[in-house]
Amino acid sequence: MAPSSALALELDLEPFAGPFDLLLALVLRDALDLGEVPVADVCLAYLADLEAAGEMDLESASEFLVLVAALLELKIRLLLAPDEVDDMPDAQEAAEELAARLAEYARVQAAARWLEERLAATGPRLFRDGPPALRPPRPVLDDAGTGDPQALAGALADVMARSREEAEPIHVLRRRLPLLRLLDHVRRVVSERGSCSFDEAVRGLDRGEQAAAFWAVLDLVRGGEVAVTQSEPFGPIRMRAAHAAHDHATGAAA
Amino acid sequence: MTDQDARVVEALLFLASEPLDERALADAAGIGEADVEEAIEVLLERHAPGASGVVLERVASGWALRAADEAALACARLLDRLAQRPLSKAALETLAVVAYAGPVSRPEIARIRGVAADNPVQSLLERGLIEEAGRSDRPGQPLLYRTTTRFERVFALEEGRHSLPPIDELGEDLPGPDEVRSRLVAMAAEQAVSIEEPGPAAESA
Amino acid sequence: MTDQDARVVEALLFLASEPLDERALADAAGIGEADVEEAIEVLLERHAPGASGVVLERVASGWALRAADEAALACARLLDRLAQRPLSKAALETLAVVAYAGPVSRPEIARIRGVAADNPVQSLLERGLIEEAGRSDRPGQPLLYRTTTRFERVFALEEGRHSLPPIDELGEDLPGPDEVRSRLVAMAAEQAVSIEEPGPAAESA
Repeated sequence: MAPSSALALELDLEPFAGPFDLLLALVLRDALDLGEVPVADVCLAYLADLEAAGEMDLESASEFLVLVAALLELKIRLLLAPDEVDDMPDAQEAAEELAARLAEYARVQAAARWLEERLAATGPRLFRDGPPALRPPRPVLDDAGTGDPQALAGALADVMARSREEAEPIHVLRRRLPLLRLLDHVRRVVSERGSCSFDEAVRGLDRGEQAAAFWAVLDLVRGGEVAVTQSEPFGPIRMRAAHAAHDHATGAAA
Repeated sequence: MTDQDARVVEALLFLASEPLDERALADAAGIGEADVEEAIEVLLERHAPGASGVVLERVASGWALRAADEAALACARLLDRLAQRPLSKAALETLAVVAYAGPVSRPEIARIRGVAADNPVQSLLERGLIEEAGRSDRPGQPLLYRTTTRFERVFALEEGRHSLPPIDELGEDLPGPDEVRSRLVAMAAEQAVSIEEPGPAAESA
Repeated sequence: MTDQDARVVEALLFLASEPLDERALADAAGIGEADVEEAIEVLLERHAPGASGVVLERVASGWALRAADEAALACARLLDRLAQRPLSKAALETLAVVAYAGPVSRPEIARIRGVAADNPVQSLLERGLIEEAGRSDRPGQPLLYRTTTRFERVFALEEGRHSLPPIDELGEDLPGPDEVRSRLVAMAAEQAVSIEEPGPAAESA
């Protein structure tokens, strides 16, 4: 039985582990090939992949934008004064910082590869994590009063305080909603019933999941799969399968 | 049955945290039960008292390895020492959760602490500070854990849970263990969606 | 050293779920460290691959028994670990950062990898490969992480982090910052037009 959270946690955007990975792959490419690599297209493809995988979170997207911005700044300065880039401290600094970080990251990748190869070479090494099935006969230990109950109270206060901290914006960021499943769920409900209200479709889901389901509905509308009507503000939202509207919707989006 | 079959059965018995019967051994080893029985014969000899420090024993639910009686004192000293090492922060937090909110399951501990609790739970089991206490009736029926009498002795809690000190949370005292417990249970429930594998809700709807 | 000493050391190694060093074994067994060393010699033979399903090996923090490689498949079946996924690229990179630079905080890992490290850190914690190691004194006092004994065992690191290849050697054939920088500049120059183009971004968004 896999731990329940393992699946959600293992999501990883292959083949790139992050923006540095992507940039480094581009930088390390043979210089001759560089002209053939449309950086902007690759960047957009990367973001699109993130979104498609339901992994578009603000943190990774914004880290990525910072890098693209650094690249753009380099380029802009090159355009302004192509021959003087080395004399421009700002451009130089930006390039140096980015280069230093990428070079450091390249070594981390090499270390990660080493670990991966090590794991493959040593094979699965299995040992018992906990106590054995049977314990030896055991004398009663004279350990009364060696623990400090206040340490327990302190530890629990830490746990509770941490949970309070995380209930702030971080909590929202870390919450992983099953967007793709909700998308499928809404799609299935609408296609099975032909037409239903949003409230019916999300019955049984909690608030966060309902919000995500609403996002799913918007996405289906955008994709032309579902049409929605709402007769008045805060009124019930009716959804229906929109095969007829499909061509029109995709035509507008293109 | 080959020599290797015997070694594989030996490895299984070493690794298992509970006794294994012939069926379970055969399934895991990918051999027949008759082969398992022959392997057990070989291992009974190899792990006889006086031949090895680890003896093979038949118990109600199957076969298990156990430290030999001649090593009992050394084992007690080792466990004593392990128990007296300072608890890691993760283990102390886990112990606190079990003490105040127990019986609780591993997933609930993970939700309250915000990180998985597998290793701290193992370490507390090993120190004899917590023990299994049946199964939860939640989906998946996870094992429940509670603190032991040893825990009460180590922490000198004469009235068990009711001797636990109040929690000073942001200057506000949560007086009784019952209030702390209900707060923790609420925390576990609140965190449920973010940590549990998403999806069942959507699928069951 | 007597035969019994060897058996007692064997029992201790069996009982403990983590590596034990000579000192700990000697203390628990009530014998000298020289006797422990002799006992280990005997046990290395008894628990050699091919002789037993349980092999004795040295890791950074001491001696430990583990299932023999030939039993790996059966053991994985028993523990239901077949379904366990290999470490993701992100998790391996994060593990590398913690192994070489630890104790290290999540924000530092994120800075080095250029991407948020929450998921890989969580997954490594869950697998018991890293653990908390206090808090940084940097602003926000983020939690620090270090690799575990389990990490040493899984990756067979006899000398712990000293068994890792020096990071400079790993990167010998990799370009240094200067070369990366000149390639970046070259890339930016060549890509000037294609980045500038009002790409499909606005429309597809």
